[in-house]
Formats: sequence, structure tokens, C-alpha cells
Amino acid sequence: MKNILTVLELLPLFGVIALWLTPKENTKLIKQTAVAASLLTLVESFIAVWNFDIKFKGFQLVESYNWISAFHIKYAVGVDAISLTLILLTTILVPIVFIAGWHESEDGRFSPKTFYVLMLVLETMMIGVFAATDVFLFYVIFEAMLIPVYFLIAGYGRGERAAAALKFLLYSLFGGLLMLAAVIGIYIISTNQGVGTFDVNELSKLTIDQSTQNWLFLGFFIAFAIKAPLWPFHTWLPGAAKSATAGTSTLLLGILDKVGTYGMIRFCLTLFPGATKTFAPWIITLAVISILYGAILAIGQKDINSMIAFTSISHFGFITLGIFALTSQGISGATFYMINHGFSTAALFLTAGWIVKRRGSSQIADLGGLQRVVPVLAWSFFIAGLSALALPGLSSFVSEFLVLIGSFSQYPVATIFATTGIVLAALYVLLVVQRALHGEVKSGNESMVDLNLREKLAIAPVIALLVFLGFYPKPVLHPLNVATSTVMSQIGVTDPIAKADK
Amino acid sequence: MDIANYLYLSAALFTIGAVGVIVRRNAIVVFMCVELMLNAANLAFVTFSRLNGNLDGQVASFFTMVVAACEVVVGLAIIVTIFRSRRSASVDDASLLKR
Amino acid sequence: MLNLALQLGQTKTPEAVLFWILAPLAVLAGIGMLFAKKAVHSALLLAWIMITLAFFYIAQDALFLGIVQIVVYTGAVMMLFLFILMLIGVDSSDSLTETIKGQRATSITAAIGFGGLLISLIGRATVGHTALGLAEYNVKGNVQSLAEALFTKYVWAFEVVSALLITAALGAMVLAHSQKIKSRTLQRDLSAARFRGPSLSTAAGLPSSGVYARHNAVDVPALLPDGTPAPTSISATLKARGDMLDSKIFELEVKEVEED
Amino acid sequence: MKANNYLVYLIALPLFSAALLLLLGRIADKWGHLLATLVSASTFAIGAYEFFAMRSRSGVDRAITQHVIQWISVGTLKVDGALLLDQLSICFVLLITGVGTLIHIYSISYMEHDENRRRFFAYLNLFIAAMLLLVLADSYLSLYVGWEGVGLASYLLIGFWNQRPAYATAAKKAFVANRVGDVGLSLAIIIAFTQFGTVSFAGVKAGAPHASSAALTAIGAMLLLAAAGKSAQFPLQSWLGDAMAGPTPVSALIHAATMVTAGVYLITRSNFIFDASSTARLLVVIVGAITLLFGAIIGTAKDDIKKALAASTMSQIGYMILATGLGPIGYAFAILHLLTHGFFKAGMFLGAGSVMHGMDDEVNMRRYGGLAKFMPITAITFGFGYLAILGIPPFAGFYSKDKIIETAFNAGGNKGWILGGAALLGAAITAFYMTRVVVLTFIGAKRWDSMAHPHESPLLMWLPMAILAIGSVTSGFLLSSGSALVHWLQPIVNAGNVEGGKELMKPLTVSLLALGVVVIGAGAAIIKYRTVASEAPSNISIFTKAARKDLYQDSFNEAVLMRPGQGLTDTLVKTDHNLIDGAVRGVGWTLNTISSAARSIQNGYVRSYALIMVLGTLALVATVWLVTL
Amino acid sequence: MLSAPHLNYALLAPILIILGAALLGVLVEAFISKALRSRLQIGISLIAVIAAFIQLIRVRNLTSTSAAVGSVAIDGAGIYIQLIILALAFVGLLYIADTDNFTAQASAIPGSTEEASSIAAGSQQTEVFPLTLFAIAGMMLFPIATDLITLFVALEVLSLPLYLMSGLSRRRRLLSQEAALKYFLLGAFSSAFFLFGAAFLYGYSGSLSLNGIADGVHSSGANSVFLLIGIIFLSVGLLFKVGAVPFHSWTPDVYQGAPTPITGFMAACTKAAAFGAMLRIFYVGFNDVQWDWKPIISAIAVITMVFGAIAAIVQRDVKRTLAFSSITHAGFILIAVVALSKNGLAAALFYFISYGFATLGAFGIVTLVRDSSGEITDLNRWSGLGKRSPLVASAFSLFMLSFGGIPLTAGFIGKFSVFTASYESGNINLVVFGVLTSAVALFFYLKIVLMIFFGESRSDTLTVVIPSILTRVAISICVIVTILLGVYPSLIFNSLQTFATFLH
Repeated sequence: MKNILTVLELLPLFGVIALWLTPKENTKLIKQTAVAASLLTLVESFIAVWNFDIKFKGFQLVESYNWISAFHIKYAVGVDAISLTLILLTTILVPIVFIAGWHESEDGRFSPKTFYVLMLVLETMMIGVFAATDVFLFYVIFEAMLIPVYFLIAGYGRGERAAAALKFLLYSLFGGLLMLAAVIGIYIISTNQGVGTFDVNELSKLTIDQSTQNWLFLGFFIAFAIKAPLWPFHTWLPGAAKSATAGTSTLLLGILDKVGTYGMIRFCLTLFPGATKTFAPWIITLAVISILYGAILAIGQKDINSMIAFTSISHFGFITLGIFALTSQGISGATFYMINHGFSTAALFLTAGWIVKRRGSSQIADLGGLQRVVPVLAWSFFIAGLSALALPGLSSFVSEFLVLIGSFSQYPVATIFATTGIVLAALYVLLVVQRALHGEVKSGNESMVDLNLREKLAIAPVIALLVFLGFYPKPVLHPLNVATSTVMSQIGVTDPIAKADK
Repeated sequence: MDIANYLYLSAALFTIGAVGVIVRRNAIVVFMCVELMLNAANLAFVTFSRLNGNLDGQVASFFTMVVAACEVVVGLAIIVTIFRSRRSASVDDASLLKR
Repeated sequence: MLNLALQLGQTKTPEAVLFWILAPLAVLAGIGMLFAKKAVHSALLLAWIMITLAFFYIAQDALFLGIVQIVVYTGAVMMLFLFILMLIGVDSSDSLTETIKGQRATSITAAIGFGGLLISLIGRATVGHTALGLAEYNVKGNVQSLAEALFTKYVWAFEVVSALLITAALGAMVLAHSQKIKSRTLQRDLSAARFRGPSLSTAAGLPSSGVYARHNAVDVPALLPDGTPAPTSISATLKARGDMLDSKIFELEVKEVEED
Repeated sequence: MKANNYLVYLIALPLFSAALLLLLGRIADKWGHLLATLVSASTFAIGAYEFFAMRSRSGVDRAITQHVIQWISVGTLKVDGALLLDQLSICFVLLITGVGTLIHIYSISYMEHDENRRRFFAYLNLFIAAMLLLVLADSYLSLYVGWEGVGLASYLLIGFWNQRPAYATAAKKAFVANRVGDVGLSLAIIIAFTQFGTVSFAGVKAGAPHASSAALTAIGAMLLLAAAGKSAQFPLQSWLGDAMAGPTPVSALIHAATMVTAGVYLITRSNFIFDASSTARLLVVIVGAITLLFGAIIGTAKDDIKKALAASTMSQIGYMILATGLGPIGYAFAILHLLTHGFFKAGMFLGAGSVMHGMDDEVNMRRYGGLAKFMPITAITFGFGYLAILGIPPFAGFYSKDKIIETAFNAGGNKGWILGGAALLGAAITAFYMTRVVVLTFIGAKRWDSMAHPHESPLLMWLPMAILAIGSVTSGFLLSSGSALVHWLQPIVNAGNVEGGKELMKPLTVSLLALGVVVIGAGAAIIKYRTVASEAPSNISIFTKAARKDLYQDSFNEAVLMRPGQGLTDTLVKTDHNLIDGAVRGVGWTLNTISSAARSIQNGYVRSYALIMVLGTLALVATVWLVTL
Repeated sequence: MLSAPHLNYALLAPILIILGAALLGVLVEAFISKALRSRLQIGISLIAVIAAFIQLIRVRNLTSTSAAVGSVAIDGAGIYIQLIILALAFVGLLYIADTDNFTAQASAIPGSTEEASSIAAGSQQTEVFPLTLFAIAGMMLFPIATDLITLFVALEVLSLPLYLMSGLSRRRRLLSQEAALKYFLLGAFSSAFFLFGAAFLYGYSGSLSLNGIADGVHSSGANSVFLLIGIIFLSVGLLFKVGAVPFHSWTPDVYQGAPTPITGFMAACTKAAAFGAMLRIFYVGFNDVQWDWKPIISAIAVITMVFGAIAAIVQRDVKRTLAFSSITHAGFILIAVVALSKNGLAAALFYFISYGFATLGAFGIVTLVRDSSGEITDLNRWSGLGKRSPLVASAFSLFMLSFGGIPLTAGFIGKFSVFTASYESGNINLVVFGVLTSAVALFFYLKIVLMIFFGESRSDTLTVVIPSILTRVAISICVIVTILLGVYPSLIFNSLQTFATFLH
């Protein structure tokens, strides 16, 4: 197959067409169609993995067609291990979200059909954004992606969903606009240097003077920092997470926000190595602040969803820390962290979503004693929590530790601060576990029902993956190493040598 | 006397016209002030025509007159319409559209 | 200013005299326009300025324009203005008190600044050559030369102006002309209607003002055969103006006639 | 090295069993405990097999490794999922699986009436697996997995009855305190990697001589922090007392015999680090000495039998930590004390459990009294443990504790006097509070109310107690006869190569001295607690008050960590809302305000509009005017 | 004896076709019975626009500076702008064809019995069609005119009909007439500025043609005071037409008061025409004095963008909001003007299309949302529209997103190309301002989307009328163009690359 990635992008869209043909009233058929489409996409993504050569450095499965030739813009896609794993994360999580949130689509402002259309369109875009090797294409999807999410939050969420969605959108678009300026800037530079291209590989070969690099870097970085989100650009996240449905939150934090950190590696690092080195200490500082700040605020949250959101801010701090440590452990760890965080956040949001749905309140104070009432659900939430606190044996530990180990040699003090974050992580997870799952069964919780088979089926693969990758991360980590070494050589950095060896 | 004086006169009349537009309230007077501005421009054209030694300025001036005539027709028609519906030709009374 | 003057060249003395007499008057007239309470006065002042300008045109070798200025501008356009002024009430006078907050102060400042800067700027200009004059062009005659330019170089604009004229005409029609909605009612229809009406009291038609009354002035209502006044006999315009006498005083004293 | 071995099953079996029991749910209720016990026993069997296999080998061949999976490999960081069984770890394997199996058996009966017994056994199996991974790991990172695994198991077991808020809190407290230690472990590993480029024990050991002393001290200090967290050492000791919220078998297994000793294991395992850094060693002995006194003092004031024992555990581990800081020979003695302590303390805890079992879960010793009559077996087994911990010859404690006191004195100089003195004082206090426990519980007048019907525990409960009692009696002698353990461990800790410092006192003197203080302590307790009120007296000395309050450790934590932490959290939450998000909202507000102002410009008057145009033009003209100046 | 001037009618044919159709329309008004007029007028207008379009396509590759004796320049950009104007005008005409939006009797006093009876009799003011055609002709001429006289005439030809048509609304006629008055007075005012500027340009260079002015810059030994005065005053006239701050103030009032189809037509086509002329004047006439005017226009561009975006935030009327939006977009196009490069020109041309169709679409939808008294323009009452009519709401949101420059809409490509051109020409500051303004602008576009879809629906009399077939076609065209050009802008850009040049 020649156009694996394009087919992969199009499959969800075929699902959209199929949905379009489905009668609006037949909710069940609509759901089945959507699940089928997402599963088909999953299969196709495995085909992509099958055709992927782990040892090959650079982009694979590439396709390139002229798109807007006036600006040398191409529809160019291709994957390396980083993007492929993120695509895989996407294709795995989408069906899970569908199955887990079987009824999410029903009490929205729009019809269930619209929900699945938006979701599938979002899937296409998420695949596309990771597959894009043309900066313009990336940007286009990066921005366009926000629209379906906006409607998903505002159309199907809870509480002050509209305001939250607007805030999310404005924040992201603001960042995106800054990035647009930078995208244009780098294109102009390429034009001036006689190339005139948006191709990432070509662009990374440009020679850009330091001050220009700095500005362009900032343009990209702020967009990604808002997306990721990094302190102090984070305030959109808790609201969005609080308002969105569990499935939307899962995709939003699990995948969409990864575009931010993914973009940092793919664009900030490779396009502007000089600026990266200039700004790295500052960004590391922000990352550490994010880690601690996110964790402390997570402790202080009263709403379970915004608590999860703040934990994510903390985790994104770790990812950023790893990326800008500019060591192979740091970057590999960060990329692996992205995958793990995707799964662990998914688990957290989905389980929290079930809890909230059953209880009718997302206030932690309203919960309590769930362990007795709904043991399976409680366990799922607990394991998800353990994954969030990076318990060794779960995959997030591997990545978190890699990040710390990778950053210590460059930024020991920052790393020490970051490491204290693991205590805070224990606190925020266990506090909510204690309040929600343990203790007396609070009134209002007595009649909650435990997970049904469908829900169990949805959460099982996530937990299985978390455990499996914790003990055997090699299938993911090994390809990522190859990609990491490519990135490192593009920036021109090498790992520090152990001191005692000298 | 030098020709520049005509330009000063033109500028002065133009300014007076502009001020008239700003301070007068009767729509017709306002419009007359616009006509004054056009005339000021015409004077500049004619002066420049003489200065530059070609007739283009005069031609322009001529066209201005024609155009102004058309404008007057349309403008007065509009003013009359307004007057008929509001019994007032004050431009200040026509201030429903705001903010 | 000096610089510009040197380069622009000097004009002949008579022109200077003309200028220094008329130009201040024109400016004064302009300022007068700003302060005239009645629109008509403004219009007349404007007409005066236009005529002044016509003189200047002629003085500057623009004979044709000077004539056109008087004929078209002053003659036609200004008359149109006056006509409309008549239409909407020639007596109406503007109050000159300013109602918009800050408008006047700002306006005056802006005007002084604007005019001052403009004049100061013009004073700084250099032209790079002396005034060339139009003698060469006007050899054939000013009108002929203009015509030549008009029908060769600017013929396209000239053609397009026709569109403008049509637009103007069309516009005036749209805004002023009432389309007939029903077919016009003829005399015949009117009298038919009178007789077919519910009462025959109006069948004979309305009397003119003053009929049978003690006065035959237009503001005196006619008296009906029974001696009561007929208010409908007065022009509606007078009624609207309130220029109608009370019809009561014209009523006949009806005496009781005893019947045998 | 031998290729075919069964190390992986040691971990896999209990792990699998735990997973199975948890996943199957209620289906496994009927036989879950049996499976778990069976699995535990089989791990003991494997351990025993491996032990004998090891004994049959000699020299460097004794240590074996098993490579299981390639775990993490990024850049120069290569960590294999490999297991290492050497002389040190086999001790732990046997202790863990042995005591573990006994406690499984005990629990079958002890937990009989708990509807979640299956889950309890699953946790126990999980613990066994994690603990074995901890001791079998061949690198610090793998050890970390087990390290946190036991933490998790401990958390789950402490919070086994988590419907009780206090218990849930206790579980959380334990985990968080452990996590603080984990920061140390993390940093130690990270520093080690930056220094040596590897995190395997062998690699670090090989690199240690070349590393800078600052780095080694840092690693050592961080490892100590880790050990302090896990082993409830000062200043992270406060969780252990609360951890008694868990079912008593758990206290016996995890919070007495095995998990809490992991810190001792870690330091011993890292002997090459501590050997190379005297500063790190100094820190270790300070922590050990403080904790042993600290725990002992707390123990004197506790009325809750389990808490008294927990304080004792803390104190005893203090001894071990102290020993590990005393140089090569100390490691062996620390392990020796660890093993003997494993027997007698587990036995005593089970005894306490038995008492509680018979007394309807009453834990207040002031409501006991004279129980020896009603539960003779318990009394006897507990008595053996008591004698062992007091260090009465020939009970196990005598062999191990005396060695430590002796070694402490042998540290030389003032250090020797201080440490030795502390250890001796600790012994005296230990005698006091243990005697107190025994007197309050088994001797004297009965103080329980009429509702209680004390009775002896069933076979499945007393059998393990009995076995452990036997261990309490014999283990010391067996392990130390001919310095068996010291020699056994010699390849790991280099114990034989280094001679201790100048002896301050002859061993016999120390032993006599120790016996003397023990007698004094015990005598004092007997005199003081001949009669005792069933309610704790309130007119007590400030020292007692302090001891009852755990020497204000919780108050200290609350004042120094928790309150400021909560304050910080609240402040940050407010800051986030008001300042950061406020700034964002402020932008919106500003825009709105400007917008409203802009809107008012649009006042509807055409003259104003014209004025604006004129002003605009004026600005342009002014610009030109200025430009052409 | 003069030789007859050679006008090259083939090249002027598109304009002549429109003018001819306009004349025909006037004749129709005079001689055809009322019943037939409306349909006939629609037919004539549409056919004329199509015919002119076709004729333009036929001559698209021709260039000439001598057509109309040098009064106009037939070049790629000129033809392109004309094509754009015709395309936009076509859509505009489809709205105007719904004569229900226009007063039955313009001369009747609002609220009078005469008006009522006109409405009852089904009268229509079908003069809008010839007026529209005249305006279109003026718009087509404006950007290709090369001398100041033709420019001025064209300016008036396009303006006068618009002044008139602004006052022809069927409902809220007082407002409509007021709009006409304001538009007219301010328009005439700005014309005076334009003319005054033209005089000084002539004074500086001795020529009225753009090329002559450009040559004057080279040859004249004088200082440039006259030139600068000329540029400034001429710009004021042009900036007024495009609605740039501070010459914008008519925009909201007129947009609000005028009949919505006219507003749409005016917003889309006038902007293209005026900017087309502006581009030509600055690119051809003032190219060599760019360092004098670039800072000024840049400043105005920034002020325009920022003011438009900020002022729009608190607007409560949808038409006013769109007016401020158009001001903001004028600022963006000004950035392209300042770029002063082929790419800038291409970007501007593309922007005309993307903005024009979105604007037309948006105003088209405004015509559909009504209650018994006519269009509802109060945004608060649009709240919850999405529930009532998801299709209409979606389309409107699409246009808002396109205005906001969300990728995959034409608006984004427009912004992108403008920014690119600006960046390329070194005006990075403008790009930064543009980007920041876009963010502010997004604020209110998205608020509208939010309100439409997620606002509380008020159970009042709001209805979405079933659009007439022509309106439906028009809105569909706008939607399709907005999406198509967003997804595959090469459709336009490929041709722009060959066409975006001005003849000098």
C-alpha cells in the first residue's frame, strides 16, 4: 500500500460519510457505525506500524503532493517513531472513548450523530497533525482541530461549558496566531535562502541568525506552551476539563495537548536549535514550576475533573522538562511520557467520568466510600491514579524516571525540585482516593452501580497497556530511541558522559 | 502678487468648507459647504493648470463641475426625502443610528 | 513663502488688484456662511464666492471654466439649492448653539490647525520651475483646446459621466416621483361615486369658499342651503395653517317658523 | 553462574496469584486464601531450594543472576529486568517467604470472618512478590520497582479497612512518607547514573572507588533518606505507629519483619557507597541512634499494644541502621539483628493479634491483664519473643543486639562512647517498655469488662506463633555460631577484611553491662506496673506526655509541613484564580472597556463623524508638516 | 481637425455591457408594465453580469495601456479585480433580486397611508437594478482607471447609486434614509478631499495620469510638499471608501441602516473596487515615494485593524458588528497595500474574494432571520438560533470562522497570504499587529458563534424564513467558495501568479 497515512486519515472521514447516511433517529446504529469506523482506523494504523521500519532514521511512509504551489505548500505526510506512536495512541483511544462514553452523545445540545461526526473529524485531524511533515499543513490542522473540540465541549459538556469552550478556543487560537507569524517568518527565510518551502526537513537545514531564531522560536513555543499547557498559560485547561465530557477530556488532554509537546520536539527543537539552547534554561524553569504548581493546585481542587486537569499540567511539566533537557533519556522519556500520559489520563478521565455520571456531581466532597459500593470502578480509578503518580511497575514510572535522569545531568537543581513533585503526586492522588473511594459511604452514593461489561471492556485495554508498558516498554521505547537520536543529531547535542568514566 | 496666493485662497476656502460641514446643522448648508470645498479644489486645479502650463487641470475642473451637479441632484433628493419624513432638515436629528 | 513666490513667478498688477479685492471678500463670505443663521443667506454667500472664483478662473486663462462656473454652478446648481431651500421652508433658521459636547471647541481647534498647517505647508513647497502659463494652449482658443482634450484624451471619462447623469436623474425619480398605484380616477368615476354613495347629501358637489357667506375671502367658509357653514369649502392648506375663521359666526340665526 | 534457576518464579508466582485473586473477584472467595498460602509456601520452597543450591556452590559462584527481560534502554542508560540472588538476598528471601508463609497461615484463621479475606490474601501475595523483587533486583532501578511495590502493598493493607477514615488516612500517610523517602532513592539513582553511567549494583560498585567523595556522600545521604522513609527512621518515622491500622498479620509481616527492614537492606546493599564516604556513614549512625532512642521512648508510653510494638520496631530498626553505619562488620550484625528481629517481633505481633482476637479487637493494654491464664500458648510464645528482644541469653536477641552494642562501643573515641551509650540506654528502655507490655497484658489483675471472653486462639493461629517462638529462641544462636552469617555475607560486605577499631570494652563486659541495664529496666517496669488503672492517668509528667504524643512528631509535621502546605495550596488556588486567570480575564475586561469607549465615539451625529475625519486628516497633515520641516 | 479617438471597445466591453444593461433597465422602468418589470430587471442584470464576466474571460490575456485613450489600463490585476467584482456582484444581485427588502415607494413618507397602499398594491422599486448596474460599472472602472479624472468619475459613478440605494429599505425606513443621508454627506465630503488631493498631485507633477505622477517623482526638481499633500488627501478619499480608521465612522451606521442586500453588495464589492484603485494608485503612481507614505498607511492599517476589532466586541447589532468586522478587514488589506509587492497584490486580490464571499454570505443570512417587523439584527435575539435552524446557524458560523481566519476557510488563506507578503517585504511589525488583532477579532467572532449555538434560545417571535431560491443559491455559493478556497486555494492562487501585475 502506498498511501497508508492518507488512507488512515481518510478512514474516519468515511465513517463521517457513513454516519451521514445513517438515519438520525437510530442512535444505536450511529454509535455502532462510529465504533466500526474507529476500529477500522485502528486496524489501518496497525498496518502502518507493520510497514514501519524501526531502524530507519527520518520520515517513513512519506507522501507528498502539491497543495498550494504559490507558497510551495505541500500536502506532505510521513511519520517517525514519535509521530507514529502518537498516531497509534490516537487510534487506540478513540474507539475506547466511544465505547466508554456510550451515552455521552445523548444529552448534548446537538444530536448524537453530530457528536460522532465531530469526534471522527477530530480523529482525522489528530492523525493528520501528527503525520504532517509540512509546517503549513501542520499549522492548518493544529488550528482547525480546535473547532470540533469547541463544539464537543460546548455542545455536550456540563456546567459553564460554553464559556469554558470559548476560553479554550481563544487561548489556543491566540497561541496559534503567534505561531502563524513564526511559520510565515520561517517560510520567508527559506524563500530568501532560495528554497521556499514548508518542508520540515528542508527547513531544518536553513541557517538562521540567532535573534531571528529566538523570535521565531518564541512564536512556535508559546503556541505549544498554551497547548501543552505550561504554566502560566494553563488557565484554560481546568475549566475545559471540568466542562467537557469524559471522552472529550480524554481526547483533549490525552492526545490534543500532546500536539503541543510534540510540536516542541518536531519544530522548536529541530528548526531552531540555537534558540532552543538559549531558551532551554528558562523553559526548564517554567517546566519545574508547572510540575510543582500543577501538583499543588491539584491537591487544592474540589472538583474531580479539574483536579485531573491540574495533574496533567504537572505531567506536561515533566514532558517539557524532558524535552528541553536535550539528552536522549530526556527526550525519549518525554516522548514515552506522552504515550503514557495519554493512557493514564484516559483512564483517569474515563473512570472519573463514570463516577461523575453515576453520582451526578463532580465535587470530590460529594463522593466517598465508593470502594465499598462500586469496587471495580474504584479499582480502575485507583490504578489510573497510581499511574498518574508514576508508580514503578506502571509505564508512567519509566518515562518519568527517564525524564528526571535525563535532565539531572543538565539541570541538577531543577531536577531536584522536579523530583519532589513525586511526593506531591502521591498526595494529590491519594487524597482524592481517600476522599472519594475510602471512608464511609456518603449519602447519595449507596445506589451507584458498578461497571458493566461494556465499560469494563473499555477500561481494560488501557490498564493492561499501562501495566504491560511498565514492565516491557521496549516495543515503544526502542523505536522512540531511534527517533530521539535523529532529533539529537539534528540539534547537534550529545549525551553527557558519566563523570566517573572520565 | 504671485500665483501661490490662489493656492492659499484655495486652502482657506477648503478649510472653511470643512469647518462648515462640521459646525452647521442644516443638511443643505452642510452640503453647500461641501460644494465650497469642491470649488476650492477647482481653484487649485485651475491654478495648477496655469502653473504647469497644460490644460489638464482645467479639464479636471470641468469634470468636477459636472460631477458636482449630479451629486447635487442626488444629494438634494435625499435631503428632501429626509425632510419629508421627519419635517426637519437638521443633520443632528438624523441620529437614530448610533453605537 | 518667499521661495514659492519666486518660483511661481509674479502676475501682472491688475490681477493682483483683482485678487486682493476679491479674495478677502471670498474668505469673508465663506466665514459668513459658517455664521449665517438662515440657510438662504449661506446660499447667497456661496453664490458670491462662486462668482468670485469665476473671476479668478478667467484671470487665470480659464475663460471657459469661468463662464461655466457662472452659468452652471452659480446659475443652475445654486438655484437648485435655493429651490430646495424654498421647498423645505425658506424662513427656517438654524440655531447656532452647539448641542454636541465638545464639538465646537474641537472643530475650531481642528480648523485652525488644519488651515494653518495646510497653508504653512504650501508655503514650504517648491515647484522647480516658474509658472508656465497657458498662452501656448490658448492660442487656438481656450474653448477649442479644452474641447480637444475633452474629446480625445478624456473622452472615456466624458462618456462615463453620462452614466452619472442618468444615475442622478434616476435617483431623483426614485426618491421624488410617486408611482401611480391605481389608475387615475376620472371625472366620470367621481360623479358616479357621488351618486352611488350612501347619502345623496354630497351629490351636488362642494361649494367654493364664501358662497352665500357674508364675505367671499378664501378663509371664509361657504354656507349651505340650510345656513350652516361648510368647513370643507376651505382649502386644506389654510386649514392646516390654522388660517380659517371660526364658521360659527357665519351661521344664520334660524328662526322658529310656525307652520300653519 | 548458573543459567537455569527459578528466581523469576519467586516473583511471578505470587504476583500472578495476586492478580488472579483480584481479577476473579468473588468467584475466588472460597479458595483464594488457600491458593495464596500455597503460593507463598511454594515460594518458600523455591527459596529453600535456591538456598541449598547456593550452599552447594562456593566462592564467586554462589551469586546467580537471571536475565528476564530487557527493560529500559535509552542512550547510555541500560537497565535490564534481571534478578540477582546472592548471599545477602537469600537471607531476605528466606525471611520473607518463611515469615510470609507463616503469616499467611495465621491469617487464614485470623481473617476468617472478614468478607474480604480473598482480597487480603491477594494483597499479601502482592506484597511477597514486591518484596522479593526488592531484594532480588540487580539494579537500583529494579529495586525501586519492588521498593514502591511494597509501599503499595503496605498502603493497601494498612488501608484494608479503609471505610474507617482514620485507617484510610493512616494508609495515605504511610505512602506519602514513603514517597518522601522515594525522592531520596530517585535522586540517589539519578546521581549514581550521572556519576557512573549505570544503575546496576555491580556497575556502581565498580565505579564507586573512582567517584568524587561529594557525589558519594550525596548518594549515601539520599539512600539514607530512602531508608529512613521505608524503615520509619528519624525524621520520617511518624507513619509507622499509624500503620498499625492494618490487620495485625500485616503489622507482623510488613511493619515488623520484612518491609520496614528494607532500608537496612538498601544500606547494606549499598555498602560500597557508604564504605567510601565517612560522612554518609556518620549520618547513618546519627539517624540510627536517634531513632533507637526515639522509638524506645515512645514505646514506654503507649497503651495500644500494637503501637507499643511498633515503637519497638522503630527502635530495633534504629539499632540495625546504627549497625550499618558502623562499617563493614556492622552490616553483618545489622542483618543478623534483622533476621532475629524478624522472628521475635513477628511472633510478638502475632501474639498481640492473638490477644486482640481473644479480646474482641481490644487494643488498649490497660483493659488487659492476667491473660496468661486464659491464653497460655500466646503468653508463652510472646514470652519467648519478649526474652529475645530483651537480649537475655540464649535467646536470639542476645546474639544480635549485643553485637551491635559492642560494635557501637568499638566505633572508638567519643563516637564510640556516645553510640555505645545510646545503644545501651536503648536496651534499658526496651527492657522497660517490653516488660510493661508483658506485665500489662499477661500478668496482674484482669481489667477487662464482663463482656469480654478471652480465649486461646485456634491452631492455625498459634502454630505460626509457636514456630516463630522457636525461631526467637534458636535463630540467634544458629546464625551467629561460628560467625556463620558473618562469613556467609563476607563476599558482599567485606566484613572479614576490616578489623574494627580499638576495643573500648571486652565483649563480655558489654554483655554484662547490657544484661545489667536490661534487668534494671525490667525491674523498674515491674515495680511501676504492679498495679495499673484501666484508664490512663492524666496527671503525668511532661516526659510521659511527650512520649504519648510520639514526642510531638505529628505535631511537628503538622506545624512545619502540613499547615504551611495547606496554606500554600490555598494561596496558590486563589492566586491561580485571581492573579493568573485574573490577568487573562483582565485582558478581556480591558478590551471590553476600550470597546465601550470606542462605541461611544459612534454617537450617531454625522457632524461628529466628519469631525473625526477632519481630525484624522489633520493628523496626517501634521505628520507631513513635521516630516517636511 | 481632430482624429477620432481610438477606444478599443473590446477591452472596454465588460463595462459597456454593464452600462448598456443599466440603460436597458432604465428603459424597462419607463416602458414595461409593472408586473413584468421585476423579473425582467433581474434577468437583464444577471445576464449582463454573466456576459461581462465572459467577455472579461475572453480578453483576460490582453494587456493595453492605450484602451480608452490611456484612461484605463487593461492588465492582469485590473481584469482580475473586475472579475472578482463581477462575481461578488452576481451574488449580491441574487440577494437584491429578493425585492421584498426594498421599499415599495421610496417617495412615500414612512408610515403614511400612501406607503401602506403601495405595499398593498405590491409595488416595487425596481430601479435598484439599473442603479446596481451603474454601481457595478463604476466599481469595474475604478480599479482600472489610470488618470485622476477617470478615477474621480468612476468613484462617483459607483458611489451615487449606493447613496441612493442605502435609503431604499422597506422596513425601518427612517433608519434607512438616515443612512443614505449620512453616507451621502460624508461621501461627498470625502470626495472633496479626494479631489483636493488630486489637484495637488496634478500641481506637483503636471499630469493627471498615474504614470505621469510617477514620472513627475523622477523628473521634478521640486521638494515633495505638493506630492505629500496630494497623497494624503487622495488617500483620505480612498481610505474613506474602504472604511479605514479614522475615516470609517460612516460604516457602522450605513451598514446598519441600508437594506441588507445592499449592505452585503456594498461591503463586498466596494471594498474590492476601492482597494483595487488604491492598490493601483499606490503601486503605480506612488511606488517611488513609498518611504514617504508607507509609514503613514502602516499606521492607519494598525489603527484600523485594532480599532475595528476592539470596537466590535461590545456591539449588539449584527449588522454593526459586521461593519466593524469590515473595518478590521480593511486594516488587513491595507497591510497588503503596504507590502507593495507582487505577492502583496496577489494576497489582496485573494483577500477580496475570501472576505467578499464571506461578507455576502453573512449578510445574506441576516436577511433570513426575521420576525414580523422584518429582520432581527439584535444579536441578543439571535441567541439560540442554532437550535431553531442549524443549517443557517452553521453557515453563519462558517462565515464568522472565515472572518476570524480559522484554517480550512478561505479567510485563513487570505490572512496567511497577506501576512506572508507583508513579512516578505519586511513589515514584520505589521504582521505582529495583524496577528494580535486577529486574536482580538476572534474574540467577538467566536462570541457570536457561541451565542448562536449555545445561547439560551428566547422563545420570542424569531423565525428563519425559508430563503427564496435565489438567496439559497447565493448563500450556497458563498459557503462553497469559503470552504473550497480554504481547502484548495490553488484554484485561485495559480492564476493569481500570472495575473497579479499592474502595467506601468
